[in-house]
Amino acid sequence: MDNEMTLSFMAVSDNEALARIAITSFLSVLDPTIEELSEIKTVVSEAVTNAIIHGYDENPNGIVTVQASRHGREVTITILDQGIGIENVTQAMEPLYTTKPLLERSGMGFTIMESFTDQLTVQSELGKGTAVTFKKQFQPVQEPLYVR
Amino acid sequence: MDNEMTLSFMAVSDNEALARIAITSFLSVLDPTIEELSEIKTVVSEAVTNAIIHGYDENPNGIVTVQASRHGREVTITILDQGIGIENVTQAMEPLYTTKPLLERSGMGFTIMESFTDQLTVQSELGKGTAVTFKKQFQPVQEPLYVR
Amino acid sequence: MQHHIEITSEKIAIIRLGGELDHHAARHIREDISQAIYSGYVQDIIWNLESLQFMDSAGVGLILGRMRDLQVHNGRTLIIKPSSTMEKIFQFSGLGKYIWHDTEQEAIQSLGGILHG
Amino acid sequence: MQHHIEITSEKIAIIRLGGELDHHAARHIREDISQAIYSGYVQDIIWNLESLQFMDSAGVGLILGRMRDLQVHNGRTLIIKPSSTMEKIFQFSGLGKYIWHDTEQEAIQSLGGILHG
Ligand SMILES: Nc1ncnc2c1ncn2[C@@H]1O[C@H](COP(=O)(O)OP(=O)(O)O)[C@@H](O)[C@H]1O
Ligand SMILES: Nc1ncnc2c1ncn2[C@@H]1O[C@H](COP(=O)(O)OP(=O)(O)O)[C@@H](O)[C@H]1O
Repeated sequence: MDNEMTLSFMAVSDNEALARIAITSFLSVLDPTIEELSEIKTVVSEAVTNAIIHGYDENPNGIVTVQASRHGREVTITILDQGIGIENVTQAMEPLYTTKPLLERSGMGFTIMESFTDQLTVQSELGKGTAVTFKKQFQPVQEPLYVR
Repeated sequence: MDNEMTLSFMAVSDNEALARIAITSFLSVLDPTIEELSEIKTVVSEAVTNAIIHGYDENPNGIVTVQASRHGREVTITILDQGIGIENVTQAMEPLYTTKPLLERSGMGFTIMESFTDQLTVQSELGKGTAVTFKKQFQPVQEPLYVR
Repeated sequence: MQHHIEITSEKIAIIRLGGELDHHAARHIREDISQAIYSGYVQDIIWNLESLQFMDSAGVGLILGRMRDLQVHNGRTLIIKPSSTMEKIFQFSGLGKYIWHDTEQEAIQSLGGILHG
Repeated sequence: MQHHIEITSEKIAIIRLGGELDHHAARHIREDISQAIYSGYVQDIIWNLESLQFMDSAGVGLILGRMRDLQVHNGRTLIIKPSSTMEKIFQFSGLGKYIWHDTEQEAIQSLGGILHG
């Protein structure tokens, strides 16, 4: 492992920005493209927001944890909560599916997470909590001289 | 407690910037002055650097932890390591005292931490590790109308 | 985050967003924008995202919500100058057809408004 | 972080630092600067901190270390345009007397150098 960090914070919506900024700093050594960085920030933002508003129903006593590790240019990030959990993960991951339409949630969170990462795993248990893990391979900064 | 975060990372010097940036984001809701912010960033940077280079002798397997909590405009931050510890804390805190002159350490870390915070506590045990805790009261954003 | 609403004499609201639009920020600006619509001064909306640094699906929720507000009087929506990541997010969400690769003035014109300046 | 070294014909090195100077960054630039001094082309140093965003005690170590390098030929040190937090750090460390509230050109002049431009 080249680097590793764990960030935990209370389930308050100010901390969505904290999670994005910490990940941005964690990835800076990879010199990611603007596109790579904004996509990964979006993914982290979706998962952290979900933990806060769905997992904990915005109860600030809930703790959200963001774990990140880097091995070469491969980054693995897990977002965890010990909140209400998801009954049917397959259904939850369908585009446009949301249980909080009144909060103007679009139901697009999981679709975005899947589209912007190389691999996404969701583990959840009702009453226990949810862990969303994704992997992303960052492109090399310089193109290799000979590609074949 | 209005907000709370815990950030842990490997003892590599890249993470000094990560610690500063996380604290900056954590404090942003207080709208601190440039001076308040740069002082607190300096304090965090001193303590995190010490954990990495003194506590762990830059062994990347060491884990440094930054805990921050905010209650109104009072902020408490603790920087922890499970490294070698400090034999004589009073001596260590003297200005210009350093055990790493070859790394061009100036021995001013603790002096800066004391000067830039309202309260500083250092707990350390040889072979167990070190915890540096400081408190800082941030000034109100608007001056009260009548001061006396 | 910052938002700035300008309403033309043709009842086109130009909403310029800046900073970071996440769930936290969306909640804070939703009211302001809805109020302008319900006050009856707004018929169509142009979302100018040029100064927006970041947006997640909360942006989709915000725009879809205001499209719903506009439905009562068949108001139209245009989205201009999203970043390429934002454009992907809108495509996934079925909002791709509202993106116009145009300036604000051209967008106003295409809604039948009159150019200012 | 960024650093830029300019050496005048009077052997005054003007070192302009940018970004964040912590232990991590100090380690990376120390060599470059020491080399310039030992190559014999540098007699005095002006540290211009105007573009430096952040500095902790690693900056004190870096400047003290280079003062030591300069000692062999009695070189002088000036520090210009520190932020007020940096100024406090220098005061604590006994480096306050090397701070000059001057422009680069005035600092060069005060070291007996000739103005360029
Ligand atoms: N951490 C979580 N804890 C509990 N439920 C969750 C969590 N994350 C997602 N969900 C459920 O999955 C649904 C779909 O999530 P998502 O695709 O991100 O859309 P949205 O957040 O817009 O509702 C949510 O509406 C919620 O019911
Ligand atoms: N986390 C720590 N673990 C072990 N020793 C420490 C730690 N922090 C400080 N020290 C000791 O205290 C001394 C003084 O620290 P400080 O005032 O920050 O100066 P400097 O870092 O420049 O040496 C260090 O040289 C070191 O011996």
